[in-house]
Amino acid sequence: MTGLAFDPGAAAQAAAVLDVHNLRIEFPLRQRSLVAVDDVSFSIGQGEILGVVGESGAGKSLTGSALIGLLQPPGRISGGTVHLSGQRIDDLPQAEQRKLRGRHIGAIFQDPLTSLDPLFTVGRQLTETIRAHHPGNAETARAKALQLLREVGIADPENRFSQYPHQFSGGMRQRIVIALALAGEPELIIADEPTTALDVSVQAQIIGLLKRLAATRGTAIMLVTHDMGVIAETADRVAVMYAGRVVEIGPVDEVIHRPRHPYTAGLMGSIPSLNRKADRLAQIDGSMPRLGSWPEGCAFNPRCPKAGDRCRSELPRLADAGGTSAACFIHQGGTTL
Amino acid sequence: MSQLVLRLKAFGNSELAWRFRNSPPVIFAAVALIALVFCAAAASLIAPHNPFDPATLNIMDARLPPAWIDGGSSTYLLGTDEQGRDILSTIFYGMRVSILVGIAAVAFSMTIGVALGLIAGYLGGWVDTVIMRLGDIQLSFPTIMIAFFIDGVAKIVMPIGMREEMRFYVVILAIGVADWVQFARTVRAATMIERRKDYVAAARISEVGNVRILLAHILPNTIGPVLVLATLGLGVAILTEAILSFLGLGMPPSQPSLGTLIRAGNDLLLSGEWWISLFPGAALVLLVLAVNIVGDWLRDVLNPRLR
Amino acid sequence: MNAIVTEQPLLKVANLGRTFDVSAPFLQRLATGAPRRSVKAVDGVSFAIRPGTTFSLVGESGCGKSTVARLVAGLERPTVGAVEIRKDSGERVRLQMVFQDPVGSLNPRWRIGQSIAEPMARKLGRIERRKRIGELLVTVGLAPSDADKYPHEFSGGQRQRISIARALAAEAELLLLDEPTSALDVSVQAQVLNLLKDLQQKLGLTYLFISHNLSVVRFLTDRIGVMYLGRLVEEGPGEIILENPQHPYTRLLLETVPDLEAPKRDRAPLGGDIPSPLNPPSGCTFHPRCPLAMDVCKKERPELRHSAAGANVACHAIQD
Amino acid sequence: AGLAISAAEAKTLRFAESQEISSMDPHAAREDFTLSLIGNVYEGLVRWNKELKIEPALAESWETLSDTQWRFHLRKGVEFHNGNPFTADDVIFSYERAGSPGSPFAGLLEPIAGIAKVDDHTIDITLKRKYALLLNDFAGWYILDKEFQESIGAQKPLDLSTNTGGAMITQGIGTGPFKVASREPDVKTVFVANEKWWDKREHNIDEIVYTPIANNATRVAALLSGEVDFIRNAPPQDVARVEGTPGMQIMRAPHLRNIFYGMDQQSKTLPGLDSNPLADVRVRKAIYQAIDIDGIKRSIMRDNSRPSAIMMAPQLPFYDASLDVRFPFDIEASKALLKEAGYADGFTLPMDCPAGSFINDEQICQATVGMLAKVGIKAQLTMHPPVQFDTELPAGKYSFYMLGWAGLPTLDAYNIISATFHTPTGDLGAWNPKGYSNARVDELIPQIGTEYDTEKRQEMISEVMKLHRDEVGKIMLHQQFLTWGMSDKVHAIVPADEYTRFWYYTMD
Amino acid sequence: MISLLATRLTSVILVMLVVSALSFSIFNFLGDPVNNILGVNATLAQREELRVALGLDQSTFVQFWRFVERAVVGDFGISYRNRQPVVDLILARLPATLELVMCATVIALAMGIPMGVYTALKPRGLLSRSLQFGSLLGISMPQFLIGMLLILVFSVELRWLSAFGRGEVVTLGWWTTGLLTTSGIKALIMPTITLAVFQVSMIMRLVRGEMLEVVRTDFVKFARARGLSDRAVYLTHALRNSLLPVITITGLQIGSLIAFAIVVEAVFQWPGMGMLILQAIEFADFPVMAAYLAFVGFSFVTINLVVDLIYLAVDPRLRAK
Ligand SMILES: Nc1ncnc2c1ncn2[C@@H]1O[C@H](COP(=O)(O)OP(=O)(O)OP(=O)(O)O)[C@@H](O)[C@H]1O
Ligand SMILES: Nc1ncnc2c1ncn2[C@@H]1O[C@H](COP(=O)(O)OP(=O)(O)OP(=O)(O)O)[C@@H](O)[C@H]1O
Ligand SMILES: [Mg+2]
Ligand SMILES: [Mg+2]
Repeated sequence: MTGLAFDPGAAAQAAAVLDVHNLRIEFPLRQRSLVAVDDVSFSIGQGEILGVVGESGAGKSLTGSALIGLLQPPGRISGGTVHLSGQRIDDLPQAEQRKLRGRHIGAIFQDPLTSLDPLFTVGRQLTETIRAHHPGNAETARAKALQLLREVGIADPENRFSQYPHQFSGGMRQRIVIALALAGEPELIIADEPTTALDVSVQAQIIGLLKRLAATRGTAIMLVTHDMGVIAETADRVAVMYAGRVVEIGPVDEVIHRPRHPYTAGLMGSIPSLNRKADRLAQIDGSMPRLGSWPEGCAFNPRCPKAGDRCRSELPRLADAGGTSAACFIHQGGTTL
Repeated sequence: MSQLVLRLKAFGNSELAWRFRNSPPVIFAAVALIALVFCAAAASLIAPHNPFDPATLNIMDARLPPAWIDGGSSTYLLGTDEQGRDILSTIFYGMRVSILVGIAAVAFSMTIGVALGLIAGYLGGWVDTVIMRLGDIQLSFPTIMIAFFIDGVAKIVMPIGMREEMRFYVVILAIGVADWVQFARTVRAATMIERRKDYVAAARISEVGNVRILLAHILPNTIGPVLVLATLGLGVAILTEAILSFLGLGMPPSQPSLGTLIRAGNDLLLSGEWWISLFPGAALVLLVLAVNIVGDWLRDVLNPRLR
Repeated sequence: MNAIVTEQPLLKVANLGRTFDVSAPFLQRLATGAPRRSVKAVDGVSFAIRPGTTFSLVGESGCGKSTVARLVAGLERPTVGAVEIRKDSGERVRLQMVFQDPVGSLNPRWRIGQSIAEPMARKLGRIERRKRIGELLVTVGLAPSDADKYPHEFSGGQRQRISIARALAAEAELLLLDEPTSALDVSVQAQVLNLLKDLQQKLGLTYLFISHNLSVVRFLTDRIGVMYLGRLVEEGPGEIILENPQHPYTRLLLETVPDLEAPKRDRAPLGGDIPSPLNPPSGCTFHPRCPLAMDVCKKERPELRHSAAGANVACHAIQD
Repeated sequence: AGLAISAAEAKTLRFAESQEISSMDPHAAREDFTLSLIGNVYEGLVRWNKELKIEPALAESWETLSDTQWRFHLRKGVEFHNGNPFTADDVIFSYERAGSPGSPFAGLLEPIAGIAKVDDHTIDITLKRKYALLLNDFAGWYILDKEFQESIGAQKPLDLSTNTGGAMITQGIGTGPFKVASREPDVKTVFVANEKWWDKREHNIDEIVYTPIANNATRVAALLSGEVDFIRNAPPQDVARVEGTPGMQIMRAPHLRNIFYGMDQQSKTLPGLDSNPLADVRVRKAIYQAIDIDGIKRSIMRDNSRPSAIMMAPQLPFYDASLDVRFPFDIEASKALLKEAGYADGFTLPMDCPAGSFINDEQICQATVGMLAKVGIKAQLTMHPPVQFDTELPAGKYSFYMLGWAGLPTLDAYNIISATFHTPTGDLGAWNPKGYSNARVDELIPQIGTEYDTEKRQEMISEVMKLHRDEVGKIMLHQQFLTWGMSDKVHAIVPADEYTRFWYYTMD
Repeated sequence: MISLLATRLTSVILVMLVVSALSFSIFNFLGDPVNNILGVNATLAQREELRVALGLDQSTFVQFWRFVERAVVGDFGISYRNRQPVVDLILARLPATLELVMCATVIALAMGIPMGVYTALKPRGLLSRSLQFGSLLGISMPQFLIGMLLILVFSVELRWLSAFGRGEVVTLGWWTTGLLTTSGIKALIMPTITLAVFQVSMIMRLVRGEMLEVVRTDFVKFARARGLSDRAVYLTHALRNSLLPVITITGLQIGSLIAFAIVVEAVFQWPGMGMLILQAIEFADFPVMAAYLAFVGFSFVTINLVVDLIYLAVDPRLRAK
């Protein structure tokens, strides 16, 4: 490892670490089946950080869970494909999927307070994870665990090794969660709102850590959040989700400053700025429809200022919109907003 | 009116109703429970005989086997006991007493428990400490010991003529007293959570009185788990009464519960007159089982943590 | 920005302090010889809000923002200091509060009409009351027919609107807004922020606004108070604080906020976590994390002083 | 091998009953069960034989020197289980011990003024007054070894307040046919045959293992499953089952105990009424005639009872069969009597019964309620635990109650009538609270106690019995039967006093 | 640790005070032992004399004071029925009941926990459903009914097992055990089953409920995301966390087992404390009743303390302070 920053552009062109194609997630309920995520496609390259944003309930976490094979039954992947480093993984049997978890795909969840088993020492949880993936004796596992703790910035790892989760602060616990996610040396980490529960000053530290990992280890990271600021700071590319679909995806700069989809545009407008005092915020009226009551056509059409008849009957698909890809008919002819 | 229809419809479409329709054992248990409760409630109307009108009893009809067995009589479908009482009718009447005792005991412990739980949870501090410590001490004495004690005190305190009549209340007290702690703990925990919620703060800012906050705001929000506890408690209470009867502390023979019937029949278990104890026993197990199945299901369905 | 800035303050908080007793139970202390422990959740906070303006409190989790609001609302008694809410006429000021959690702030078993009606004047008749509820719902952007629904039928943003309607139902002049938007999505947050701003302009309301999000504060506020471990470390007009922060903590805050406009800044986030309020550092509580810390910071608690920049700052390193 | 053979030959009788022996101290308790069982370990000067006749035991013979002076010649060559010889000193020691204040036997020995030792095997007993039942009483007064008692510090009967004599709980030395081998209270007591018993050994039992089993059903189950050989009191409902089981048998005999309803005949009013109907003999007779005693016998007692008219079992001396004739069960007559007495519409009657003191007491009382209802009397039945019943009944708290009386351990009518016929005064009529009162009866009772002449006694006893029957002093029900269940390998005798005299038993 | 002991100690004192007051009211309420001691033929004077000797004639307050005074030093007097010091009596009966209760608890845990885990992890299987129904049946049947049916089948009909008592027992110091002889173990089978049925069902349902909740927690999800084997996830992490509340309930249950042993002992003539108290009540044997109550209260407090200590050992969060 050279310590040199990875060039994300080049990485994306190289074989993608993760390639998701037309992913569809269903909840078979009672009589009908609810489609919670549909037609989601994206890929992440080595060392790349893909931000996934969207309102609560847009399907961000579901997508993440589906990728690590931890959808809660009766939820299931009902369409599309997922490739990890070129190998298809969505149709693997349970036992095979389990072997992927931790070893090839790591995960970080939102709440560091509840992600660790309160009854076991941090060291025990680390070594058990390491030994689940790499043969070796207790000694080497311990050495590796200490190394990991050091890497995520825990001071005095020898002492901390034998402490219990409740003896750590929130930020430190999230560092340990990250260390655990790294224990199997996965190519991909799915980080579901890793900073939401943390204070701003701590949040910045964790973001810094994630960025450093992507750069030094070349780990691909899918960073789920609804904080645009975090995305802007961290991600290389960003996918905007709305009602179970990706409505826009592209390089972070483009999406933030030149959004192509009316929803993305509205989203950006409604974020108050720190530097400028606005009189009014540009707001999108209404709220995202709940799962199961999505309107016909484009799911955004009832809130969209530019909706036309076509939007109410036909579903726009993700297509190149110049700079980014957007799922909006406005761009099907090539016009920008 | 249409409101009611709407709400009924809404209920019909609810998660609860759907889950209910899709669990055959629960439907079965609920139907059985309704049937049993009906038989009990309407005992005086539908029972073929009134076993507790002594003037109608004929000792000549004693110990007849069930109708389908040689020597049985079609007037007494499930046979008769040593006094010549119709077993089927005594079961109906006995079930009525069992259910009444159970419900009253649960209602008693629920009232006390909910009230104390609300007060402890809302006021906190030493009031809470005192109430909960009291609960701890209470829990140090198993139900049976408490029942022995209350029973003993009642026997002495009450004038002789009233003992038998008051038995019903004594049994209720004996069973009820033992169970309030559960309710109090549940309600206290729920109250401590609810009282910290913002809607309570909003009410306090709006200068709503403490009593109203407790009764109108907090109580309705703690009642869900209480009802589940009460349903499950009902099964336990009915069983406890049966056990107390077995130990001679339950309902007297003049107002027999299922437990009293089983105890009386227990002496006949080896005598070949199995119907005298077996049928009331089966009725008891069926009743409690039905209550438990329904209660268990309610708990699973209503438990937010299991969604 | 308001015409009536010269008026007497509507809310005045002087040297407010609140200590919570978090000791172990009496017997346990007796047995272990453990001392009483207490948390100074709020310590010597003073500020004033003029009618029709917004005062914001910012700071990280646990710094005492909500406690200040609860003290002002009368939900807690201050350990020291006083809260004065008075109009010129000496009349009592009606105040209401809007809370952070859209789920917990409405009684889930009550129809929202009932919830809104709760703080209304008792003398109102049934029909009048219904009419007023309808008006209020329209004011916050909902329909009068929504009065018969239950909270769970509304989204988070809608519920915050209902809370605001409830606050307005009391004809409150002072609204205590305790992070009213932090549980909401940004698109919905914008709706609520706009609504709050509209209402202030239309009804001349006074806001005590609490948030940890500086961008949101900037949008709404006239003055800002920055809190750290129960104490006000910097206080002054919004523009000055945000554009020319003096206190190192305020600077730290501003620096760590991820920003859309200036991404990929080379930030050097401060190490260390917020100390436990149970045993706060001596002197200036910020000194362990402070880049400017001097010897005096460990011993002496800095007082809030007027700084050259135009704000009040509590820092030994800032000269006036 | 020798061991195996002797084990095979050794006859062990495994015996179960609902109660527990309260103590091995024969002077500490006077309940029948304990006295019955430890009567195999200890002996009195006289004893009851198979036919319930007095026969010599530790005394070989006796004569009256005067009306108040008796001389007893003690048996020679008798040894206690510890090898000590039995002498007059032991008798005097036992008299002083049993008669000491606080002992339950003080009352029994009260007529005795003193015992004098004539020689080692002769004693003279002086009475305070003429007393007819001295021998009867002596059958229940057991003789202890003075030396042994002193060696274990049990010179006085067990005293609860000071716990002297505590050693007697698990051990005891007597002269009887069986020795105490081991004892764990409430669990198991083992007796073994006394090889050096003075009497000719008729029995072939080597060992008796006694286990208390309180629960009726469990006890019967233990017999049916072959875990015990012998239970006293197989409940009537299980008699058929036991008899129907191969290898099992039921031995029946009438018990001395008569069951009856006692009544408050003294109070002016009964609770809830403004009169006392029970004071009227017509009402008492009406209740009597409303009870279908044959129905009870058949349905509840399953033929294990004998309806009785006087409170005296035929097995007792001075029984007069001509008196034992019941008023017939006759509902019409009963109604007519009630009408005559002014209670044509009946009345409510508080009724109190013990739960578990007598055979099927609860069922009998319930059946009575039904029968009384048919003549318009609404009986309000309360069942009481025996301990409470036995406290409240003598205190006169009940108006109409069930009771049973056997006349144990004296086995004489005097015991019965003095306790239950006499107007309650002092020690007499203790179990007749507010009950039957007749001046003639009260006059005759003390005379019966002192009359030695059997003919005169018979006359007086018959007169009392007849008066009491005709005035319906009690409502007599029936005489209980003993139904002892056992393996058919056991050959027992079933005496009317329910005593287990194992020295008459044999086993195949 | 010390604080824990201190809190427990105060509750011991509290419980004991309440117990002594309660027991004492029993003294005064439950009737008169004199008849039972003296038999029906005793004279009034003798009754009175015994009453004086037992102190029953004195004022309630004096009696209470005397009782407390002696109870403090563990002297509960002498049983009216067995005429032995009550403490000896209780100690003699203790092994029988404890053996029964412990066997039932061991069975309950050994069967209930695996059954609970299984039904939580495979809720839809046929076996799971049968187990769940069985557990509902288990909490719906009164013990005495189970006991009587067992006796009917296994003693009376099949003649396999003993209907009463403990069989042969071996004495080890002051302890007696039936676990070392065949007849002792045979005698133990039916009472233990009778007592354990309810407990097995309880524990199974409890473990199942806790498991279902724990399995949904973040840390279990995260443990799976780390790639741990199902065995490690469910049997190490999930189960260990599920068992915390089980410890408390098991503690409480052991207490109530001592009470329910009354019923079982009555059915099987098991010579334990349950029989003792039943007979004491029948006999109005106050000293035994009072001592029994005190014992039950005391064992509850002790069990609670043990539960707390186990918690302390298992849950590191409690060890912090
Ligand atoms: N187990 C489930 N059963 C039914 N619906 C579910 C389940 N899990 C999630 N959903 C639904 O799927 C949709 C997407 O949920 P998801 O958790 O992915 O949202 P999200 O984008 O992560 O939102 P948030 O920002 O709140 O975490 C939501 O409408 C949610 O209600
Ligand atoms: N009732 C209470 N008892 C004990 N401590 C309390 C209580 N209320 C608040 N505290 C403590 O006081 C401190 C300040 O709490 P407060 O809720 O005011 O913080 P906050 O700034 O509103 O935080 P957040 O951003 O998380 O809402 C915290 O350390 C908290 O633990
Ligand atoms: Mg999510
Ligand atoms: Mg707060």
